[in-house]
Amino acid sequence: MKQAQTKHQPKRYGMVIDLDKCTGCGACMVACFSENNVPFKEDETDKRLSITWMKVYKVTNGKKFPDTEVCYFPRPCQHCAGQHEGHSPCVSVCPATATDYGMETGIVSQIYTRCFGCRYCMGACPYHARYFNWWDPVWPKGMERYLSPNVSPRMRGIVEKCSFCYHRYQLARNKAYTEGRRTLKESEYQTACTQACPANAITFGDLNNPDHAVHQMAQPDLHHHYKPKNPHAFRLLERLGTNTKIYYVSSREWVRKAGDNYQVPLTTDSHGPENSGH
Amino acid sequence: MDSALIPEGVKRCSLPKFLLGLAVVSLVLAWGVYAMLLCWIKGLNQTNMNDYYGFALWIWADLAVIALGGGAFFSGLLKYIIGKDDLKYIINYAVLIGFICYSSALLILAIDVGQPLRSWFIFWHANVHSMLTEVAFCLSCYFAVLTIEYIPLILENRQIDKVPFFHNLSHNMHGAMAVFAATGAFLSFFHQGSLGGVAGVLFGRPFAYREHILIWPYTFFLFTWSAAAYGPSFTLFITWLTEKITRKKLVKDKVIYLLAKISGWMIITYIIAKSLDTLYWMYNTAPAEGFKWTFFFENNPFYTHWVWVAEIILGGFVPGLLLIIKPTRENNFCRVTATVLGILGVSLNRWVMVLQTMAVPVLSFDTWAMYIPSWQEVATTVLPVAYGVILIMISYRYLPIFPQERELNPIEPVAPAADAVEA
Amino acid sequence: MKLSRRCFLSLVAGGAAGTALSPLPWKLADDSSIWSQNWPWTPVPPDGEGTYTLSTCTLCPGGCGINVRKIDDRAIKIEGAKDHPLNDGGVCMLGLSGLQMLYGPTRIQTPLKRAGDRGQGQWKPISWEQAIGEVAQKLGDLRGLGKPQSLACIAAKDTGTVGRLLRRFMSAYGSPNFFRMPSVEDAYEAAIYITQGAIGSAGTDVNNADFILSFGSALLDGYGSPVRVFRANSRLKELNGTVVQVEPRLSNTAAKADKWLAVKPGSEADLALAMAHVIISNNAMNQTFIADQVEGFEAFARMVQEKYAPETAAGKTGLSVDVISEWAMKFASARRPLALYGKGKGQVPGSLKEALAVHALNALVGNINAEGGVWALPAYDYINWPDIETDSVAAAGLQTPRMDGAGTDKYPHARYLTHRIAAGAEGIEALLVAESNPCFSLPNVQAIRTAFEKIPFVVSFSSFMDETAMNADLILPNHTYLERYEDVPVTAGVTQPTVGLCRPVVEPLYKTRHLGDSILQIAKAMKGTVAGAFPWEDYESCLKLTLAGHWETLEEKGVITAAGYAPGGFETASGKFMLMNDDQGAVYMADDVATEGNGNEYPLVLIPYDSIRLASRYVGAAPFMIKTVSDAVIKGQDGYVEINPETAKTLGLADGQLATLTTPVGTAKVGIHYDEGIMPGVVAMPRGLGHTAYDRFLAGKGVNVNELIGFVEDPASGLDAAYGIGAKLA
Amino acid sequence: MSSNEDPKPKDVTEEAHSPSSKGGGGGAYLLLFFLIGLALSMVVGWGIFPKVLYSTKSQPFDFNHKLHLEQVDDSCQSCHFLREDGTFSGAPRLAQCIDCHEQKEREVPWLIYARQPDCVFFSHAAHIKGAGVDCVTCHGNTGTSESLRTYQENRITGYSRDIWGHSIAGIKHNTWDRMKMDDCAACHKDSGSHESSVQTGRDACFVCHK
Repeated sequence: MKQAQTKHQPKRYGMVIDLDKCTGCGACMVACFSENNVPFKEDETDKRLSITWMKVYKVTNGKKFPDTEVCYFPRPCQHCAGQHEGHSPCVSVCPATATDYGMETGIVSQIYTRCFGCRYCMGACPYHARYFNWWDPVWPKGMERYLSPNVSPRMRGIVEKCSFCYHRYQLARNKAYTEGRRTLKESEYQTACTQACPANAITFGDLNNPDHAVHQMAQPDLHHHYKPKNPHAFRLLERLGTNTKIYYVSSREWVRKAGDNYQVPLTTDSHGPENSGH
Repeated sequence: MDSALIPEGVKRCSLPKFLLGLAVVSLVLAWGVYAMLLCWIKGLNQTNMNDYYGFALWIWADLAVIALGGGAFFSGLLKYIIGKDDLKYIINYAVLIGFICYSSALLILAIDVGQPLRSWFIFWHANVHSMLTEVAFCLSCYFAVLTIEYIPLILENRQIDKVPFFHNLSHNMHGAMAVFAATGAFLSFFHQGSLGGVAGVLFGRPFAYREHILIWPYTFFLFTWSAAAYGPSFTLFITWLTEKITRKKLVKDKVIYLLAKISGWMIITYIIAKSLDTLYWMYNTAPAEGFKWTFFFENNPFYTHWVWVAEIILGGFVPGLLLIIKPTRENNFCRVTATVLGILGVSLNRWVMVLQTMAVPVLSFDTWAMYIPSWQEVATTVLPVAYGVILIMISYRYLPIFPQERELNPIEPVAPAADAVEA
Repeated sequence: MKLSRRCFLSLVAGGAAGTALSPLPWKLADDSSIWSQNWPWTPVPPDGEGTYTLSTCTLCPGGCGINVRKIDDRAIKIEGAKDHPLNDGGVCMLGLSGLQMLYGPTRIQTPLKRAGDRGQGQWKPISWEQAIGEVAQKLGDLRGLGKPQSLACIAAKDTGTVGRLLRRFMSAYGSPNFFRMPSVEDAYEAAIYITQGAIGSAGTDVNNADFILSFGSALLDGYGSPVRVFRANSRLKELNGTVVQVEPRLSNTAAKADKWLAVKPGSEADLALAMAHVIISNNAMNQTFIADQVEGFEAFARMVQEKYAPETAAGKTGLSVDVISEWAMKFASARRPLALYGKGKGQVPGSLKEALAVHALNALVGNINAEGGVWALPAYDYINWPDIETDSVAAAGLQTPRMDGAGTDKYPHARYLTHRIAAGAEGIEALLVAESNPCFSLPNVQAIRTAFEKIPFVVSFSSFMDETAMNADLILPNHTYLERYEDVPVTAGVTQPTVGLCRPVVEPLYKTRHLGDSILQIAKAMKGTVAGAFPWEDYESCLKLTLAGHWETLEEKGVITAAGYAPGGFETASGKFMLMNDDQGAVYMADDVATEGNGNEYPLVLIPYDSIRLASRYVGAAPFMIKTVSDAVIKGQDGYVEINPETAKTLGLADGQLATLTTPVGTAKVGIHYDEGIMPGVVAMPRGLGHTAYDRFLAGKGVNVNELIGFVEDPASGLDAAYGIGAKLA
Repeated sequence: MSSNEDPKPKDVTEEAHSPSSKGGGGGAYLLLFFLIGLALSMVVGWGIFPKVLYSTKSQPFDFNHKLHLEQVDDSCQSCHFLREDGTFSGAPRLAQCIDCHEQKEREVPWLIYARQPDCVFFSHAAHIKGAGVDCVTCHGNTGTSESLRTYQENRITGYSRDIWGHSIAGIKHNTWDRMKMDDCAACHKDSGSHESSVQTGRDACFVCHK
C-alpha cells in the first residue's frame, strides 16, 4: 500500500451525521453554496439540473396519515475509498485523471481545469454526488463581489462536487506551517456545513484518529473496510463496497434500512463487498 | 461529364440525378451540423441530459455504431487470418461501412464532451485504469487502420490510378493488408471490449456491474463477441439495401450466405453466453450488492421484462437460428429479417447497458429517472447517418467497391436510362 | 500544368512537415485548452487579506451573532459567531444568505421619487436633501392643518434605539398611530399582563426544559431565536427528553418530535384546557406552586370541569380521550415540562384564549418564572432618554384615540392592531414604513394594497425594492444590516435580556442612509419641539450615548446579556399568578375563533405554514434559499399545496396536476402535491412565496398565501387569530 | 483494401509510365518546393508565431529591487511576507509603501510575473517555512535587479510568459525559467514529498489545486 511509503499515519477525513438531530433545515446546503462559490439559476426547481454539493433528501416511511414518519438525509460527496484504498467508483473511471484520491487525507478531489466533461464519473457515482455545469455560471451584476478566492469558480462543461472544503485544510496547513507546526488540531479543519449546522448534527474529523469525535461516534472497523461498529451507525449502500467516509447515525430502524438496503442480510463474511472491487 | 471518374464497365445514373440525391441528403446533414454548432457554442444545456443522465442518446449511438461497424474487423479477420477468401467480394464494403461507423463515433464523442478543446487530455493525461481511456486509444488507432484500409480503395479510382505513384502505392498496400487486418482485429477486440467494460466496471451501479476476468468484466467479452456477431449482419443488411436502391445484384449469394452463416453462429453462441451472464448476474452479482434482480424491472413505465424478451429472444435467438438454418438463411426475406432483428437486438443491448443503467435508482429513497432526447441530440445523432449515406453514394459512384458488379451486371450495348435509378 | 500542380502539392507537404516541426500547432493546442480553462466570462475572485468582522444578524427577530469573513473590502461569507449566547456558531439558511441581499440586484441605491402611478415601478432618483426636505415639508403641512394624528408609522419592532427613535418621532410629532408588525408577541404580552401583571415579553427557557409540549410552534422552522431552539432540540435528543408537537401537519418539527399529535386546525385551545382538566382531576399539578403563588385556581378548575372534559375535546381535536390523558399526564409528570404557544414562526398573534390556556398549563405544573419554564421578561432599561416636550399641536394629536382602537376599553389587552390598516386607512394622510413589508406579509394583502392606495403620502425606508416600496411615493433607502451600526435587543423567547450589536461589515455600497439618521434629519428639518426632541448629532453618537457603559463591551463581544437575570415575583394586585378572573373567565367561556368561509361552500381548510427555507417577514428569500426549496413546493413558477391523497382523490385531483384554490378572500392557481403527512380535509401552503416585487429569482414563484387568507379578529383581544381559512379546490 | 484481381492494373501501369517519364525531371523540383515549404513554415513557427502570441506591457513604473533591498532589514520578507493566517501578501500594497514613502492616493496596479491561474493553490508557507525553499529558486534574482523587465502576456490565455518560460521550445536552464505544473511536480518528486496520489503516484492533485 502507498501509505507505507509515507512517513506518517495518513489521515482519513470523514463525517458522522446524526439523523436524529438533523432537522432538514438545509443550512448545510447554503453554507456549502456560499463557501464554495456554487452558482445558481433563475429556475432551480428541476433538481436534476441543480448543483447542490450537499443535498438534503427527504425520506418517508411510506405509511399513511397519521403514522407517516419523515427523516432527512444530508448527502455530501461520500468520498469513497473502495475495496482497496483509492478505488472509488469515480476515481477509477476518470479517463483524464481529473479526479483523484489523496492518500494523505482520503479526500476525493476534482480538478476543474483538467476535467473535459465526459461525465463518466457521474455515471459511476451511485450517490449522484457529482454535478455537471450545463450552463456558464452567471452571477447577477454586483453579486460576484461575494465570491471567495479560496475556491475557483467552475467554467461551463465540467463536473464538480463536494471537496470536504479542502481549501480550509490548505489554509489551516498554511497557518500551521507559519507557526512551525505540521499537525492540525481537530477544530482547525472543519467543513462549512459542519460549522454551520444549527442542530449540531454533523461531526467532521479524522476517522483514523481515536481522539477525534468522528472515530468515537462511528467506531470504524479497520479490518472490515471501516464498517461502523456502532450498531446505530450505517453508511449509504454499504453493500456496494464503496467504503464511504460519511457515517449516518439513527435510532430508527426504518431509517437505517432506507439508507442501506438490507435485502440480503449483511454479514461480515458476506462476499458482496469483495465482489464489488477487484 | 463525370464519366471519366466512374469505374470502367459499370453503369451509374446521370450526374444531375446524382447531385439531386446528394442535395437532399445534404439538407439532413446541414440540420445535424446546425445542432452540432449549437451544442459547441451554447454548451450541452442544448440537450435533455441532466445530472442523472450524464450518458444518454449520444453514448448509446457510439456504442451502437461501433458494434455495427464490427463487420469491418471481423470480415477482415475472416479473410486475411482465417482465410475465408470468398469474403474479398464484400470486404471493401465492410471496410467502408466500418470507416463510416468509426468516424461517426468519433464525431459524436467530440460533440458529447463538455470541453472539446481539452478532449486531447484523454491521451495526454491518460488514466490507464479507465475503460474510457482504453476506448479512446483503441478507437483512434483502429480508425487510423480503417483509413489505411480505405485509402487503396480510393486510389483505385480510374483517374487516381493513372498516377503511377498512387497505383504502386495501392498495390503495395494490398500486400500489407493482412498486417493491417490483424492489427485491426487486435485493436477491435480491445476497444469493443472496453466499450463493454465502460458499463461493466461500474460497481456503484449494480444494474451494469459484472464480475471480472483479470481486469475485464464479463461485458468486455460479451461486447467484442456481439460486435463480431452482429457487425456482419449489418454489413449484409446495408449491402442488401444498396442492391435494392441500385436495383442491381452487387455481391454473389454464395458470399452473402457464407457471411450470414458465420454471423448466425456467432449470434447464437453470443446470446447463449449473454443468457448465462444474465443468469449469473440475477442470482449472484445483484444480490451480492444488495438488490433483487426484479427490482430493476419494476416501478417504471419503460424498462420491464419485455426488454429481455426483445433483446435475447427477438434480437438474439431468432435471428441466430434464422441465419444458421440453411433454408431460412437462403430465403431472402428470412435472412434480411434476421439481420434487421439482429441490428435492433444489439442496439437495444447497448441502449439498456447505457440508458437503463442511468435510469435505475440506486439509493433506496431515489426514484426512476426517465429521459427523452432533445431535438439537438436527435439531429446530431442523425448527422452521421446522412454523412454515411453521402460517403456511400460517392464511393459507390466513383470507386470499384463491388468487385463482382461488372460480372453480375454486364452492360447491354444500348443502355436504357431507366435502370439508372440509384443513390 | 501537371508539374505545377504537383509542385504546389509538395510545397504544401513541406509546409505541413515544417509546421509540425515547429512549436506552432502544439503551443496553440495547449493555449486553446488553457483559454478554455480561464474563459474571460468566468469570474476570478480577487485574492487579498482575510479578516473577520463580528456582528449581529437582523434578518429575523432571532438576533444571532454572525462572523463575516472578508477579503480586503469584500464580504465573502457569513458564519455563525462561536460562543454567542444564542447561536454558538450555528446559523440558519437566511443568515447565511445575507451577502446575496447585500450585493443583490434588488438593493435601492439612492433616494427615489415616484414618477409613474403607484406600483408601476417608475422612479426618479433624487438627492438626500430633496428627499428629507419633501418628507419634512409634507409632515409639516399636516401639523399645520392641526392633524398630526393622521401620520401613521409601521415598523418591524418598537424596541432598540431605532424602534424607540421612530416612536419618539411619532410622539414629538403628535401621533399615537405607531404600528408594530403583528406577531405572537402581541398575544404573549397580553397573556403575561393579564396573569402576571407584568409588562414585557415572554421568555421560554427551552434550554433547561426536559419535556416540550408545543402547540404548533415551528421549533425547527424558525420559531423564536431559531438556532437557540434548534440547539435546545438537539440537547433534548441527547438527554432523551421529549418533544410533543400539536399540529395538523407533519412539519419538520412534528417529524422530529417524539410524538406528533395531529389535531384539527384551531382546536389547540380545547386540547390545552382538556389537558388541564386531566391534570387537575388526577391531582397531578404542582401543589405547592398552586397553593402559594396562584390565585383563582378553584374557579379555573371549575371552568375546565364544566366546559373542557377530554370527551368534548376528543371530538373537537380528533384525538382519542386516552391519547389526550396519556400526554397530559406525561407532561405533568415530567421534571421540567414546558408548554409553548405561537403557531409557526409566530407571525400571527393568535387567540388570547389559546395563549392563556397554554400559559395556564405552565402554571399548573408550576414552571412560571422558574428554570425550564416561562419567564416574564421586562422591557430593557438601557434606553433612558429625556422626556419629550410636546407643543400644543402634538399634545392635541396625542389625545386622539389610536385609529386601530388598541388599548381602548374594547380592546384593553392589545397594544397594536396593525391588521386593521386593511379595514380603515381613511384617517391616514401620511404613512412611514420602516423595515417591514406590510403589502406582502399582512393577511389579505389585496385589502392592504387598496388601503395604501387611499393613503396620499407613503414613505418607505426599505433597503430593497419590495412590495411596499413599490407602493410608496418616496423611498429613503436604509443601509442594510451589514453596512450599519445598530443595537439589537432580542425578545424572541430568550430568558436573559440580550442585546446584540449590528455593525458595518463593509462601507455602504450605495447612496443609502441609516434609518436612524433619516429620522433625526427629518425631525431637525421640521424645527420646533419635534427637532428639540432629538438632541443628538447623528444616529451613531445617539447610539453610543444611549449604550454608554455597554458600548465597549458590545464593540468587543458583539453582544451583552444580563446573565444571571431572574424574574421577581408577580406584579398583580395580590402578588400572585392570576390563573382565573372575570376577564379570563369571559375569554375561556367564549367560543373558539372560527375561520372565514362556511363548511358547505368551502369544504377544506387552508392553513399557512412556515418553512425555515423561506423568508416571510421583511426581507424576501435569497436565491440560495429558493434553490433549496423542494420541487414539491415550487415547480417552475407554480406553487404546490400539500393535500392528503385521500382528500385529493375524493375531489378527483391527481398528484402533480394544477388546480384552482378558492377562499372567501381570493383565488389562485396551485399545483397538487399528495402528502400523507397532512390531515385529511386540510391543505397547506408555505408563507414567503408569490412575491410580485424583488428579482427574477424570487418574483412570481408560487402563491402568496396572504392573498388567500384574511384576518379573523379574536373577540377577546381584537388580535388577528386566523389559523386558516375555508377553501375549495377544483 | 481493394481486391480487384483482373489484369487491368498492368495495362494501367504501362499507360501511366509515359506521363511520369515526362515528369521525371520534376523530381528535383518537387524536392525543391518541399524544402521551400519546410523552410517557410519553420520561419513562421519558430520566428513570427512567438512574437505574435505575446503582447508586451510595461509596469506602472520602474521599480528598483536592488535599491530597496539595501534599505530594508528583513530582505524580501520586508515587503513580501507571510500574514499571520499563513497566507502570502504578494506584491506590496500601498499601505506598505507609505511606511517609507510619502502618501500616494491609489494602489499601484503591478503586473505580476509569477501569477498562477486561479485553479492553482500555491502555499508560500509550505515552501518557505515547510521546505525551506528560497525565493530565488522560483523567482530568480529579481531581488538584485535594478529595473523591471517588460511584462509579456499570452494573448490567448492571458498568462504571464514566465509560466511557459521565455524559450518558446520550453527549454529551461534554471529552476526559475519555467513555472508549469510539470516543473512543480518535478521538484516535488526530487524533494521526495509524499506519493499521496492514487492516480499519479505523486502528490495528490489537491495539494496544489483549488
